[in-house]
Amino acid sequence: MIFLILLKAFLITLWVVFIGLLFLGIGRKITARIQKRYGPPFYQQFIDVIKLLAKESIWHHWIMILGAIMALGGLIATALHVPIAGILPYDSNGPIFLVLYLSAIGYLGMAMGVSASGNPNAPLGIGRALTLMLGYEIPFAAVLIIFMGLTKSSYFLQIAQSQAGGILHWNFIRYPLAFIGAEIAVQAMMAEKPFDQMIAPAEIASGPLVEWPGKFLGLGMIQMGVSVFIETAIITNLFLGPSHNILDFTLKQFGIYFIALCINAVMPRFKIENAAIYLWTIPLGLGLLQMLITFVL
Amino acid sequence: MIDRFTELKKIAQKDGHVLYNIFFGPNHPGMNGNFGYVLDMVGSQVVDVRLNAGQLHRGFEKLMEKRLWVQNFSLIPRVCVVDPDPNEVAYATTAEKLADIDIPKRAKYIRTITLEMSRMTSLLMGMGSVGGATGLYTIMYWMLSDRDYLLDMFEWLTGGRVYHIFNLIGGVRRDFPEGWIDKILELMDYFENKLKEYDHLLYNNPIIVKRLEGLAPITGDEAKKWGVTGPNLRATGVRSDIRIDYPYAAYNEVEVNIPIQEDAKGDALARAIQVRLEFEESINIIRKAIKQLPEGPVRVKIGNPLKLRIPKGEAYTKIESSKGEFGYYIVSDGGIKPYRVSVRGPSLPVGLFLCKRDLPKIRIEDVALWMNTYSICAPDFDR
Amino acid sequence: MLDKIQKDREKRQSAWEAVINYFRKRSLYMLHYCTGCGAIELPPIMTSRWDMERFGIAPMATPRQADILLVTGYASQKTIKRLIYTYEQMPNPKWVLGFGSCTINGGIYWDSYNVINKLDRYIPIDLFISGCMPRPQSILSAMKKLQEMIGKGEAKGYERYKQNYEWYKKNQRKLLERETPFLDGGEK
Amino acid sequence: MKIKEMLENIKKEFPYIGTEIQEEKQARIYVCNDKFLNILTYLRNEKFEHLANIFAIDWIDEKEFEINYNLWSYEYLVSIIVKVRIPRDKAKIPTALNIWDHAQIYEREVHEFFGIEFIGNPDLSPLFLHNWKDLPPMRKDFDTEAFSRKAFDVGEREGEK
Repeated sequence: MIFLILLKAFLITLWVVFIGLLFLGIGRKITARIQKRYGPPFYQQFIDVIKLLAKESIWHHWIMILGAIMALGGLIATALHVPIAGILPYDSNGPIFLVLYLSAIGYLGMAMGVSASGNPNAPLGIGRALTLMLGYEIPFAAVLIIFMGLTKSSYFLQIAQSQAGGILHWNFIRYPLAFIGAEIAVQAMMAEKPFDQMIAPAEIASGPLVEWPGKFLGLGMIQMGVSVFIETAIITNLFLGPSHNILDFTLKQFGIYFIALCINAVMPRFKIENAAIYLWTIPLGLGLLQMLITFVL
Repeated sequence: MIDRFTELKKIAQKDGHVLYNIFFGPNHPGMNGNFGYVLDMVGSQVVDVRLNAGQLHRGFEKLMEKRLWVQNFSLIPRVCVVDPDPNEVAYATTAEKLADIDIPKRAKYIRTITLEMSRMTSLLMGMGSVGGATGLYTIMYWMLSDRDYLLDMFEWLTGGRVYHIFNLIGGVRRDFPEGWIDKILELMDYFENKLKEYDHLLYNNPIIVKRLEGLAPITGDEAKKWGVTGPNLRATGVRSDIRIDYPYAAYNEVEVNIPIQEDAKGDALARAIQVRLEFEESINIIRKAIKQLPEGPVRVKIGNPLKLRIPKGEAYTKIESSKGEFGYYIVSDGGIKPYRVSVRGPSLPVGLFLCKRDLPKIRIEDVALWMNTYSICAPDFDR
Repeated sequence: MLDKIQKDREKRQSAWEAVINYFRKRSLYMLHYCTGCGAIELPPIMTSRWDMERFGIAPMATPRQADILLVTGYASQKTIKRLIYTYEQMPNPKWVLGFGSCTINGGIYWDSYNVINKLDRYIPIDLFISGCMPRPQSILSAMKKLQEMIGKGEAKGYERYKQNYEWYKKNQRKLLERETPFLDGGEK
Repeated sequence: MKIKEMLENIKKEFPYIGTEIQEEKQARIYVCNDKFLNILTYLRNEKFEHLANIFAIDWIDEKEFEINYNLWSYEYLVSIIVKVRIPRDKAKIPTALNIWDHAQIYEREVHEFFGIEFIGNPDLSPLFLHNWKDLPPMRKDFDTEAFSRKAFDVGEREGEK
């Protein structure tokens, strides 16, 4: 039995990494098209990752390696608890609290790893990332509370299944304000502009990635892909109804990512304090308003 | 803000551990050009700045003394890479003043048109880099690919994309090719339409406005005192333009309406918008110059250029480039080479000195923006 | 017997190299460092007309992440110091492209007191591009050529640097850590 | 005000200067060493507020350096260049830092390239050149080609692999 779970977890991890990198590659192509360019082929991200993993790596302290592995491990552990079209490695039903808790581990690992690199740009970036996390977790929690209150359950699977019965029952139609709030919060989660202060190249030279050579950068890219997967998967589960098969689910995920990309391409980035204030006003306000409409009126 | 800053500085002086250095440049992505600041930082606040200039120093002023008068035309465009034409015109005009050569009217108009085109390429790069520093890469890519159309026109006219080496002592190298004028008018219409798109994406973008507003403001009097010139000075509301005040080429005949903003605050937003207004004005100047374009030759005969001697004397010419006052002071001892050429670059007072006043009040995320809105061009002060 | 094992290992290694070289050539990260005027032609080849990202060449922010170092034009004494730092920071395998005639023999600045003349005395260059400045087409074709060379495993500048480390260091020290003036009568 | 009258006014104030008109909007003022700060201050108060740059000329035959202060008036739209000569072997001159702040950086540049000392300027450390041991490079007796041949080995390829 345990082997079955491990096999399932392994296959899901492969799928998550594959889809994450594919999304990043397609994302590069779409961004290029918005910028009136031809763009790289959609499989470019796979080539990049393989090349980076074969490259020489330099580390200054063993904590760097531990941090990188912990960051990726934390994110994959998160991904294993988000239902993909109802599929989970074991019957966890996608516990919301566990997912929120685990997703922070990724950043903490990253913080630990890059602080050991000794480059001053890296802690600056991590400081921004953690500030931003404070910014988006609160509006996101507000949105989650609505659905937890409605379904009386703290599991993604139940929330997804509660929307059964056609597109009109999907949450993004029934609770549009919450959807917009969550979209903005997810934009920040994926570190897409206007919330990419953490890796701002012109300001802090790519922040945490600054001292990551070769394999570290390769792991970092996989990590980015996985986090894109997780965040789109969460939104899909919350708002876009129950999915019948994995293709359906992936297409919905891509829809979410596509919106994020389009916003990303035409927005400059906020200053970090403006970003946090913005996240605490607009998306949180929308979430609270939705809560008011749903529960009081 | 100021109070917090002084407090931070005090902490930094007392405790060496909280203070750290960031090498902002030369290979920092926010830096355009091979130049660097060493920033002393506390947290994300800059408390002090040291200069790391000289990476682009090629000893131009020395090399020009070693080359013939005409040979120098291949050197001088390289003083400012993004806006090379003002250098050529400034050098040629000064030499013509010394040799008392009166160049044909058509040549003056051609110089005016190429100068404005060069200004447009540089302004496009300047506007785009504001987008680049804030992460709005789309506008940067659009502007740079539009800049290519102008470079194509340059290539058609002069044979070079970036360095044109088009001016000579006594005029310009060649007349407009057939069909060139129709094409450039077409291109001006294209840019006028494009400006609306740029406005939507860049200048009306609330985040850009929010980030630029109130960043590193400077008043008109201060700007004059610190040697700030050109668009940056006009952004403080001072009506000053060398094209009108001390005309060269055909600017005494072509009407120039200097764009001045109402209630100009002199902050980064005013500077960024000033660049956009200048771009619009350049389109108008090119149209007017083409309308008034006289017929005639484009060059006077100066004899064998390799044996060209300029009479003894010295003179100064200043040119309004896209970044400010570009000036060439040339001393001739009557020989076949200049005795001394001194270049006044527009970025030097800002990039090397004003930074000591402005940078220690802002944070790391605004350093690149500060540089881009002042349109600092490293090669012209390194020379 | 031992020979055979050795040979087998080499064979495996070269097969592995051949596979990995394909990925290396299809994905080149270029360091964002404008050393000279040639850098002005880099933005155009990133934009719509030429768009080098379709060949997998993308700009990167720091030397640690980069694969190719572009020396875009003349290198002054201060720049060569940065270039050496940058080059030694980059992880293997790494390649250097020399832009324009300034990197080949000093170009227009051949007699300048602050511009070095032959860049390949200080760091190993894999490919030179002629011209002042090189047009975007020639830069792009040089990139393709470099990709070809990487695919065949010919571009081995970084190994040359390792083998002739002493020689390179000697040249670098002669320039950067001099203690006496080069010319007579040089006192301040 | 015409440039001629303007120069006459200045001459009334400082009778010991020499003047020369280059063209309609450009003039030069020649002044001996120790008085030039007074003239610069006077011009600054007379609305010549923009210091475009400071540069030096090496008159090697006359064994003199000439320091030039390039001024511009936003009010009269006139450019005046103040020229001060100092002996080559005693290259020292008081700083203009108290009149224009950004004179500091120009003086630092002139110091580096000519070896002229500006008395009273707090920071004259090298800015552009790396580890420079030779003569200041912009002096006329510094041979840039010989330096380049010696330092960067122009033309020879022997000793390489």
